[in-house]
Amino acid sequence: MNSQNVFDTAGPDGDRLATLAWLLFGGGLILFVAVLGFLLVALYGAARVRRTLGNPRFIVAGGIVMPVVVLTALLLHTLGLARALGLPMPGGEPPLRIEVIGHQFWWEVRYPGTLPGGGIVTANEIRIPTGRDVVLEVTASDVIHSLWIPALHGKIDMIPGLVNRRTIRADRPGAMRGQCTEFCGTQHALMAFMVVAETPPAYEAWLDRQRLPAATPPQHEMGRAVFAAAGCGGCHAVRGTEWDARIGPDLTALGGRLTIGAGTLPMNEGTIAGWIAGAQDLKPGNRMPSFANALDGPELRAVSAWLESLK
Amino acid sequence: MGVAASLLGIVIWALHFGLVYGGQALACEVGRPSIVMPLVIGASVVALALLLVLAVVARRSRGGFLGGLAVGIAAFSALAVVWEAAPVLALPAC
Amino acid sequence: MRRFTIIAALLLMGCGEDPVPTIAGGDAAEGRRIVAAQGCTACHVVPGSGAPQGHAGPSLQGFARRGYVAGVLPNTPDNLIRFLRDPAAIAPRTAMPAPALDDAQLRHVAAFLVTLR
Amino acid sequence: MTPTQALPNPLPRPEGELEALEEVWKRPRGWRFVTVVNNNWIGVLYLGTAGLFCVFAVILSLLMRAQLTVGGNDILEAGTYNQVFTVHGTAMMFLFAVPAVEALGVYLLPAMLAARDLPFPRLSAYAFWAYAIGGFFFFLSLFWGVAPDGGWFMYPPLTGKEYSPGINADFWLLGIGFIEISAIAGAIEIIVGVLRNRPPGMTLGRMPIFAWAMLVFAVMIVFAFPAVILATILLELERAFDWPFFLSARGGDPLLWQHLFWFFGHPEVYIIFLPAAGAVSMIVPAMAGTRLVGYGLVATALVATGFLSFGLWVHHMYATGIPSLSLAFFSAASFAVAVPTGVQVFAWIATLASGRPRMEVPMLFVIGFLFIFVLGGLTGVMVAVVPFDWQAHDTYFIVAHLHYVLIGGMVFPLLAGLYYWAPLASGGGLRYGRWVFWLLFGGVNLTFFPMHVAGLMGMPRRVWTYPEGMGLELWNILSTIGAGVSALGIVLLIADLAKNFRMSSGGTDSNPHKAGSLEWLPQGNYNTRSIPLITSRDPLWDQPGLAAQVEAGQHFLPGTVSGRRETLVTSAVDAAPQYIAIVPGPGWAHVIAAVGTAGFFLALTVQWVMISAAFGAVALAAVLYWLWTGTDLGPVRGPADIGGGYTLPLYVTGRDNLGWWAVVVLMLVDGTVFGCVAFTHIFLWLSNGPESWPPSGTTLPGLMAPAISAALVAASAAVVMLSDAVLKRGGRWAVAALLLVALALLGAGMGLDLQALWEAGVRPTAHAFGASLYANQFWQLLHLGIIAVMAMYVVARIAAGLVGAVRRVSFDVVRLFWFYVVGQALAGLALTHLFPRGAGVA
Repeated sequence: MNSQNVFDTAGPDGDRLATLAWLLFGGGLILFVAVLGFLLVALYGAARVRRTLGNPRFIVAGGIVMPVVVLTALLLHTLGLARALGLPMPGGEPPLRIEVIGHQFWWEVRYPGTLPGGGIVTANEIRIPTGRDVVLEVTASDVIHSLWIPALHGKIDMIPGLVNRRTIRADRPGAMRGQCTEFCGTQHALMAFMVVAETPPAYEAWLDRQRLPAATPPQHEMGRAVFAAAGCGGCHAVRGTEWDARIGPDLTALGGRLTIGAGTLPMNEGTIAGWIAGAQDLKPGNRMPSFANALDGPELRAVSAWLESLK
Repeated sequence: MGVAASLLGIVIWALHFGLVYGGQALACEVGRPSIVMPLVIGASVVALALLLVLAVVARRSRGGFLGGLAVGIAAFSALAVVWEAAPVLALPAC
Repeated sequence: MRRFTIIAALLLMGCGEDPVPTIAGGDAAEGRRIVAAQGCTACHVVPGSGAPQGHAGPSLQGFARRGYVAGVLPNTPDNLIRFLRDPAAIAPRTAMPAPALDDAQLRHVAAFLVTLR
Repeated sequence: MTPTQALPNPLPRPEGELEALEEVWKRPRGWRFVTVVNNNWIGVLYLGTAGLFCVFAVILSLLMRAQLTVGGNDILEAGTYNQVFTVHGTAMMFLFAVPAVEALGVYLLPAMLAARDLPFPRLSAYAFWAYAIGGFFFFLSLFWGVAPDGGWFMYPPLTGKEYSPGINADFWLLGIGFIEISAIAGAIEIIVGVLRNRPPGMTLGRMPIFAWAMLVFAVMIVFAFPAVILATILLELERAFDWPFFLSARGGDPLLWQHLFWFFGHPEVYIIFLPAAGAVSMIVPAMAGTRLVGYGLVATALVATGFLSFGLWVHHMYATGIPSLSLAFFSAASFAVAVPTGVQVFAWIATLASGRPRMEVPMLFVIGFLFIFVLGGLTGVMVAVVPFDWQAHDTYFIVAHLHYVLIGGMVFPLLAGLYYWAPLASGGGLRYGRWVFWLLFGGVNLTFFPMHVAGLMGMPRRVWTYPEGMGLELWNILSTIGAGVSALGIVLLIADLAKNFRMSSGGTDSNPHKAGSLEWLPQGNYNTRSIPLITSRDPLWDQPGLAAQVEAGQHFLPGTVSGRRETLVTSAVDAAPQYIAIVPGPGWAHVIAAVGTAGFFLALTVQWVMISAAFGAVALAAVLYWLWTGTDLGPVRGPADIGGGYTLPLYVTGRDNLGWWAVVVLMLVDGTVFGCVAFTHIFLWLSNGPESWPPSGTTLPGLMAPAISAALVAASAAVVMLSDAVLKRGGRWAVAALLLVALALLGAGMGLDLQALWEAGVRPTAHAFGASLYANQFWQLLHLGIIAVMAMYVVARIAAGLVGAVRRVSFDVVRLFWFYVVGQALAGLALTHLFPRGAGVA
């Protein structure tokens, strides 16, 4: 699940890029061996062969003709590939649109049109259906970030004031890791996310769950009260409650996500508690304060239990 | 002939590069993608013709070392011009 | 080579002086894996695992030498497992939520913890 | 040619000739050593300082490797790690790589060209001191925790005031200031030196390849550095005065920085590589004992690499969302630049094949260079392929690639050069070369090869840690071990230098490698006793007895004719003798100027404005003193016989004068900066869209005011022309008065434009439109200030009787620059007032 390997692909474009990489490595290896072979012959070869290599025509053949032929072929191949990468899936549904906004140091993910007059908002996790083109519309709220899901496609930068698009498609269900690849400040290293590809019915079911507002059964009333008293709603939104701030991630379905802290830790009640208590220990420099001094033990357990129950 | 001729190849390449890159960016910005292909091909044909003339003149003038340098630079420039123009045949303008 | 063997043997004997404690049905290696997968480092410094390391809870460095679990129960394997199963039942004011682990997993975790000397 | 026949000067030489030469070129002793200006001493100091900074930066890299050995390590915390990698990258690029190759040129060129010295020794000494002082403080910033932490590429908005509120980013922006100054000073020195200080007979076609490489290197600096100069000015203006060039909310564009930075940053790689390649082209023939095969091809390849490398800056921006056709242009341009590099590699192989290579230490490093560099070049072609780069970009694959290219392409040739040329600077050679080579060759490959794998397994760059479970552990451990091995190699290299390197000019055997180029002639502080007449590309092979002739004083200018330091100036293409230039000797002025310059920038960083101004004033005063006493000495004596039937003047004015050439190069630098100002304006216009440029609510002043401004500015040039005519007829006070009038006209023209813009309500802080216009104003007013200083300087010299109808180099230089400033001002007016108006396209 933690794989971020370029060759561990999950979709057609990822496959194409992996194939391209192998092609380049193969070609590069041949050229490397050839050049070193020439060098060895030049140093230790038979006198007759060395005389051939010592001719200026050898420079023209090896230094001009060979690279021109090889690189022209590579250029044509690349151009063909560049076309293929942009093509929509033949006969497929219209692409699904998902907006991803980079923040220092987390990802806001929006699904426009999934709710009347808006869409569900999650964080640090992109859920997509398999077998369908998905257009990621990416931008950033503060500094430049870059979105990279090596299993599916290459990077696309998230630049404030600019919306970039990258079309991805997963063929097979599964979870894969992605990460920010443009240096974005102190905790650039801890700005990861998960992509979960699911079969279309499973995806629809997930979407339906996400559409529901947050519920607070009686056993979690205390957690909700702690959330209110600690001022968490000053930064976070929980749909179905009075809190609608957009500074930090939307917590409506926090417990259903795979990680907390943008890929820093696995998601469970314990790590939620640890994150709330010591966000600055776990990821120094991120914008969430540590609440260890503000909450006592039972309060911390109550609020993390409530948040964990939101799925 | 001489130093100026050698530098001329560079100038032709630079103008071609600026025109192709800048022209494409401008055409896309103002919403006229259709002019990109004729612009790039036209500029490339003109650049290649100029480079050819330059190389022929430099060769005929027996400019010695600098003449050879002029021909070589024209050749490298021509290669760059051809390669840089090639993508316009394969990719959408904007 | 022979000198090497002797040194190695001495080193092994050194380890042997302090028998590695065990808990029936618990596998320390598996426990270490669970601790990592569960993200216990969110609150505890765990020897041998890297950042991120939280300080909301006590460090687990030298846990096996600690006298009490949560300052309440004598540090025996059974008490440790009891505490891990539901910390608040033992220490009502604790900040530690109950880990979502079954009994077998808790045994592994405990087996790992008692190796931390 | 037999030794006695047709040599420029006959034997025996007059008594005392050599002693007089030695006396004039004597090195200052004791604590006065800091006043030394001789390029062979400054070159060694320069190289040593660059090496020291390299070691500092290597120490930082070891810290990083230690931190990354295992995932989740906590040797360095995130904030510290970011400072460490930023300083490592910045120092390696700006404080090591460029200065080191520049130093190599400063050290070797006079010897290779058999020149007494390069034309502006004080300029290179000044550049060295400014760089050395500034560089030390740059490293010290780490200890105060104020080192820059935004990456060596410094992308805004992360490096803008909002996200980098401390002075860390300012340390980078201003710290780079003196590196820029010293790089450009060095470039001027090298361009003019290579073109005008060659020995008679060394036509362009007979220049050593290293001189070709340095010439291309210096020309590239002239065109590449202006982009980063402007970029740093713009970002500092944004940080200090809130002019929004890069803030999208107010019409700026973060990508503007990336275009400017990489327009510098990509050629930078070749700026570093070409001199190293030039060095290899000198070492390979000497080690193989044969001529370089394909000299013309190699020279052409150097020039082609130089200019083609300007066409691929977007290569670093493939993921920024630029349309795929534009990316493909740059991808193709990246392919094109690979070809001339291939030509050089095959030329070296052909040369080795046609000779009898000796496996000495320099040769080992050359082979190591070929191995590492070819691998780095191949991964370079890979990342030129857009879709592959989308995966590799900003991962450890790139870290591996760039270190293969830079260590292979620059460090190994530099070490080959160190072991090859050490006998030139040191009495004895170095001894531990083979061990150093194998440790470094093994260490570098072990460090960086695994990074290719780590990158493809998903390890991004610039991360202070990585999680377990991504499979990165093995590769990182290997890299750290490799770093340790490399460090051992470096320690051994330092030991070798400490034990076996003793600075002296020349050993007993002046040509230990039996090479063919002129630096292996017998050397003194004055370089060669006499300046040889050259008839081939490999004079020491083709002109038997040359060393003895030169040593005996049988070639040109065997002594000093004026009793001062002199160097022979020849024509740029054919190297025909033109005149004897007097060059300055040791002095304090340039040292004080360097301290002032470094102090100016450093004090500005910590916002001590008054202290900074004081330092600036000291620097300016020192520079003026140095110009006053060291330049435009006038015809101190009449034409002198240098031998071979040449009687040359010691003073020329006009286009043949070296100062004129230096100003022309400076104008190219300035013009390129202005070109970048125009690019900024046009780029932001494109990025905002024509309809919001100017933004609604902002209007430009009417055309009347700029028209008057243009007329005043143009009139200023006309008055300068008039003053030239008056000077020719021997006028003195009238010239001074006319210059002051011209200055007033220029000032009035520029002031009027500024006032009109302000009164029309355009403000630099409101929107990028205003910021861009005021950036143009800033650049023009900076030139007004420079012209004001220049004009007052000439007026003062007129008053002192140091400028007249004959002695007029100062005047000519100022006049030339004045015309440039006027032309630039007119272009600036057109950019401000005509461009957006005329651009109602679509």
